[in-house]
Amino acid sequence: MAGKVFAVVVVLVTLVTAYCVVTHVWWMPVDISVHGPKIDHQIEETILVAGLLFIAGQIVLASFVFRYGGATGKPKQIPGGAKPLVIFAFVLVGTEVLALSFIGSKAWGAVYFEAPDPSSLRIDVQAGQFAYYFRYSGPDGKFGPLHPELINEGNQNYFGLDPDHDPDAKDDIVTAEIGIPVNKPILLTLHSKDVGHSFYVRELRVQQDFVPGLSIPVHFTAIQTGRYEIVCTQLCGLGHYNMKAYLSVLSQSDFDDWLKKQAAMQ
Amino acid sequence: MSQIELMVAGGHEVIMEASPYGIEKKKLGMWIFIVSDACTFGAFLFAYGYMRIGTVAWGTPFGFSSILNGMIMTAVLLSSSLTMLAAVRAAQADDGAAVKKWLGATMLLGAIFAALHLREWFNLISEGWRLFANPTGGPAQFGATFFSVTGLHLTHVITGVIALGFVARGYKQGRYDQSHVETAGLYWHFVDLVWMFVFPLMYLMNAH
Amino acid sequence: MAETQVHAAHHAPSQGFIRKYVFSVDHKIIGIQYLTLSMVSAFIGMALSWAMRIHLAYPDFRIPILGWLSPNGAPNGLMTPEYYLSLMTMHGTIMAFFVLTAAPFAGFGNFVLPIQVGAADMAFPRLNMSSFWVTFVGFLLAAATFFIPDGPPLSGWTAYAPLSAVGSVAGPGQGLGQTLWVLSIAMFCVASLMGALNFIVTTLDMRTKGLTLSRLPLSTWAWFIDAWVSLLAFAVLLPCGLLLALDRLGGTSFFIPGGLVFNDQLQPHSGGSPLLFQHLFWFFGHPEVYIIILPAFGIVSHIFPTFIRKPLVGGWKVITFAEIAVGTLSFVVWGHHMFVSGMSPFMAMVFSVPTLFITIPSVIAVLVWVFSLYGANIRFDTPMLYSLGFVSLFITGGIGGFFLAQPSTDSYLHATSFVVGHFHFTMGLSAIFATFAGFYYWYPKIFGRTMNEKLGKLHFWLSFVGVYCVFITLHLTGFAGSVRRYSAFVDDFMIPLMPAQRFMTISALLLGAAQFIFLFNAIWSRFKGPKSSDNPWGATTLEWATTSPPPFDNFGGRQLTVYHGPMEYDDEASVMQTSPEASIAGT
Amino acid sequence: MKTHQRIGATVFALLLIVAGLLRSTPGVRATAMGQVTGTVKLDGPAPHQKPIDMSKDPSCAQTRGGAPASGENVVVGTDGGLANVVVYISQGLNGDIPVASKPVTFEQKGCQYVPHVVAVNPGQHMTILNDDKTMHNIHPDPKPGGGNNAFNKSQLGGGPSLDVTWTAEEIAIPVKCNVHPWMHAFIVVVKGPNGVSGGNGSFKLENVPPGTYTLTAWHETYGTQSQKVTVAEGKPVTADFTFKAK
Repeated sequence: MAGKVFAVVVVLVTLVTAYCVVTHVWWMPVDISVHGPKIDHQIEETILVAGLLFIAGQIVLASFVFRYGGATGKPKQIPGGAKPLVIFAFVLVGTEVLALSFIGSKAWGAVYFEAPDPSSLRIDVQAGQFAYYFRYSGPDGKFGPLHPELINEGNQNYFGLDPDHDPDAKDDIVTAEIGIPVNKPILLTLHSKDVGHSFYVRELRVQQDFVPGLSIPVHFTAIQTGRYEIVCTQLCGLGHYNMKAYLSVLSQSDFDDWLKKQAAMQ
Repeated sequence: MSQIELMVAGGHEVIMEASPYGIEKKKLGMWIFIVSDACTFGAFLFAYGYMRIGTVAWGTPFGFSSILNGMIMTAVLLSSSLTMLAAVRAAQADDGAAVKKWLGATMLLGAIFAALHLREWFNLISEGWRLFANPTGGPAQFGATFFSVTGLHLTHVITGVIALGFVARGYKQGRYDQSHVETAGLYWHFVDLVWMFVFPLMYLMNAH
Repeated sequence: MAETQVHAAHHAPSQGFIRKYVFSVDHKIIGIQYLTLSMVSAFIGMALSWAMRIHLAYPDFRIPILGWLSPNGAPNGLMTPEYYLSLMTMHGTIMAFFVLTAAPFAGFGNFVLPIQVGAADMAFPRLNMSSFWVTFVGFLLAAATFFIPDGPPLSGWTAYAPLSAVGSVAGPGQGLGQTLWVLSIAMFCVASLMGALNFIVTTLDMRTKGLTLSRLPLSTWAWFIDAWVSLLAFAVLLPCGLLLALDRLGGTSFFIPGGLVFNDQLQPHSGGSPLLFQHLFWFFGHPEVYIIILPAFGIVSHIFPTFIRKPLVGGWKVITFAEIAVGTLSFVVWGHHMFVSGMSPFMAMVFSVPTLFITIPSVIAVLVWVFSLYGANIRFDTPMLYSLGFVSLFITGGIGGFFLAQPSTDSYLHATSFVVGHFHFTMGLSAIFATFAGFYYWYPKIFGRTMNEKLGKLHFWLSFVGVYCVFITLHLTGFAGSVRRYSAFVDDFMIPLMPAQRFMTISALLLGAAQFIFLFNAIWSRFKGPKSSDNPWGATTLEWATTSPPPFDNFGGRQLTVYHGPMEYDDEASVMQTSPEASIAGT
Repeated sequence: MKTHQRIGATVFALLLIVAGLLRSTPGVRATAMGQVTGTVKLDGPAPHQKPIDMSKDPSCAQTRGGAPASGENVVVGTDGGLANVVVYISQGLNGDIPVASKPVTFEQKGCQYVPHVVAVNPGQHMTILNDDKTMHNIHPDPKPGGGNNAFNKSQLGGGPSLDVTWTAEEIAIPVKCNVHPWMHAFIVVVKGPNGVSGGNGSFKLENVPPGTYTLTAWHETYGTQSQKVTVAEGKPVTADFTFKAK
């Protein structure tokens, strides 16, 4: 009896889970980046491969438990013993994971091994407890050097710029929200002023940690205008859940206006 | 005392199978400890290597006298391995007086090593090196790694000297036997071996 | 510590309550002490998870007891974000170390392993006693953080530097609380190393006559392999913790880079690397999940043959080699925790491949369990139900691994609740289920009484369904981009997921409530349960060849001789390992 | 036995009452208190205050009702009145200086601190309120070793108020909210009567006992200025300050 119930429960759980995944009850938001479809495709591929294993594993488990509960006669081993199982695991699962490694590494390579477009718009990102700030180089195209000792958030000097002494820093534009032109390659440089943080935009399919002491490049191209949330996914302290910023993907002309307005606010 | 005799001593006529690898359990335990401790030292040295590679303008404070001091320390520790070996041999030959003599020599050499090492430490400290400070103004990573890695090693040496003292006393009183001397010897040789990594990495690589 | 003295102590039980039950060198008492500590820890950890789940789904709900426990952290019973993170940190720490590492390995291992190898005690009984008491001090240090003004640390059980390294400038709990935490973990490391050493030497050196390695019970095999993994992994966590303590207390900068600014003030550190911490931590951290799951493998593989009345497919070899492969591979996959951490993207691929390949031995283990059921006569006693539940949970958990092992898919799912769901299935609940299986299985041996079967089954059904309700939902919300370690959901993005949050909270409350059935059953049966025979399950290994509970020296001075492997089952018939009768299953 | 106890208890109670009366008698002779009033002005153009972009937390803009926010390092009102200047008595107060009994309120409103500069006596209660919908953490950072304890505590939107006291005098403890990094304020802990200049630069020190004092004005950007004043019984005295713009 217990065995039959167990089998039924396992099958039900499997079907409900599979249903939820297949019908996308809760699912990834729309993809707005050029590289995103590769990641989505890889997720779909993995769902297929792993999902089959999941369903097969649970169903076989359930059916054996259903069938062989109680006294069913003299016990017997599966024909061939463990050899077919081991071969199955090595050959089938081995091929599967090899395939996933290869296809997956292509997707990964497409995101991380591709050099950023030289014409990319470069934006500096500074993360700190518990906000992001962004920096555009301004008309001179040069970022002023950073002086951590000058960081003073009360005076809104979030990056530690010294415009009085560094000519390059004079026209740097610091913003609380990141605006980018659509269809233009973007190259971010991530640095953190205190602890580890992360830059996660679900719609962009980008997640990258900020590591204090390192400047980490991230590049992407957004293909759909809109306003999206950037959230922190690396535990950074009490305000972690509230650490966010917005990404505005704008048309080129809107972007130019927006940047002008931001420059005027400095 | 082997396992077999032990069981008899415990008042049982049955005879337990001797250890499958012919190793007495304390000795086996020491081997396992050495494997684990090697990992611990490995992690410390990995951290040192990581710091070393990632740091520009690493401080290299050691002049000729420090290297000479280090060489003497190495020679002292190596000799102590020899005397330890002699102590184990003597224990195997059941020569109590010799065991006492050689263990004493090992302890003495270990103590000299520790003293020389502490002299080096105090030299560095008087120069202004600290766990967190570099008197030459560069990065402080040398102090942090040097004091922690050699500190760990020095702790092992001092623990070893004390342990040898206990073994010597126990052996003299007849509570301990040759297996205890051998186990202590294993530990002592391991501490020596670690020094063979620590010396080139921490001293030779930091000579200016 | 003369050998003879220790030896004599085995055969003359110490007198007096303190020597007998508190500072006991008897491995059985120590095993029970570990199990008790784990059980207390598990209920604390569960209470913490309740508080967190309630706060997430019903942020305005007041929990008066929290307000009483910490007027600062939860004024009027409403949790502050820092208190949420503190509870989360302590939930992770207590569950990962003091429950999942302690119970199936140190708890059952201590009680059962020496008996299964036919020894009177562990190889080093006093070392064994110190293991427990050092663990206990570690536990007290961790528990003490709840009662200091600043509260427990909030940097998670992974304690990533520099958050954990810079001290109280990083936020509440990061001062004394974090220091106590580091000391607690260092204590736990030392205790685990001593325990692992003891397990290895006992397995190698203390086996009784005829008990070759190929005849070892599968649980002993798993503990033995696990001890090796522990020995190497905790040996690295210890220096990691020591260096973190040096950064916190000695002013060094191992894990703290230069130029950090907290509160507009430049910190005095320079030159360290947060990635170094992550490498050292995950070099331990990934094997740690196998340290947790390998004893579960062993317990389940040990229980299966008894209740299916035949040997496992492939005998002892296939499952054991799978375990060895898992244990070995576990040391070369740590980088998959760091795919998005700023580690070289090339290294990500290097780490991805072994991570995916660790699936193969895991799949072999699962296939062994599942296909052993073929043609069996399964008995559905509670231990077996829990073992079957373990297999189901482990399959489900393992599937999530495919997504997290590949850097490309991980870059979306990393740090979402998908990860939380995944590791709760694989290492959390799987190991807990195996622990329950072991508990119901060995309870008659430990206490000489049988647990109530009806309550046991009820406990199982509620737990099994509850686990799926909570943790599958976590996977699904993870796909939707729900971020883990958030103390409240204020994003536009997360608010639509609130119904799922409420569903999980209600399920988690029920799941937790079911555990009180277990608690009641365990305590009630201890005094009122029916007396158990020496071998109630008709099993074959040495722990069933002695009385229930076993005498002080396990076999009353008998020296056993082993003639068979541990899986001599054929339907109703079975042959004890100690029986000179002919083999019926050829093991 | 019984009577002894009763007598003892009565004596003890009487002693308590006497002690209480003594304690409640102010150390200073009860006289009519003086008052110091004045205005703080800024001489020169006020520096530009950057607008604050609060888009990080949409609830801030909601509570502000769309009112723009800008930095508050130098707030100059009409006629050049300089706000947020703390005026206090730096020398001349002697004996037992009474502690203001009324708590000061320190609010978080629209993701800014109101007031931007707050003055309290050591031992005076300070009530911290969060009127916003969002969570703030209050993170004052006094100088280490100065006697005041740093803390870092979050307060949920609309959450219960916090009650804080400071033990030692300290000119300007910076306060921050890390969740909204632009938020900053100063807490000035000084003994005796004090006043903070308002939007038009005017301030008022009440309950000043008669005497000659050094009056000091402190501003977060322009530093301190002092002048001597003599306060007579029941007569208001005027003292004005002028800070030079940099």
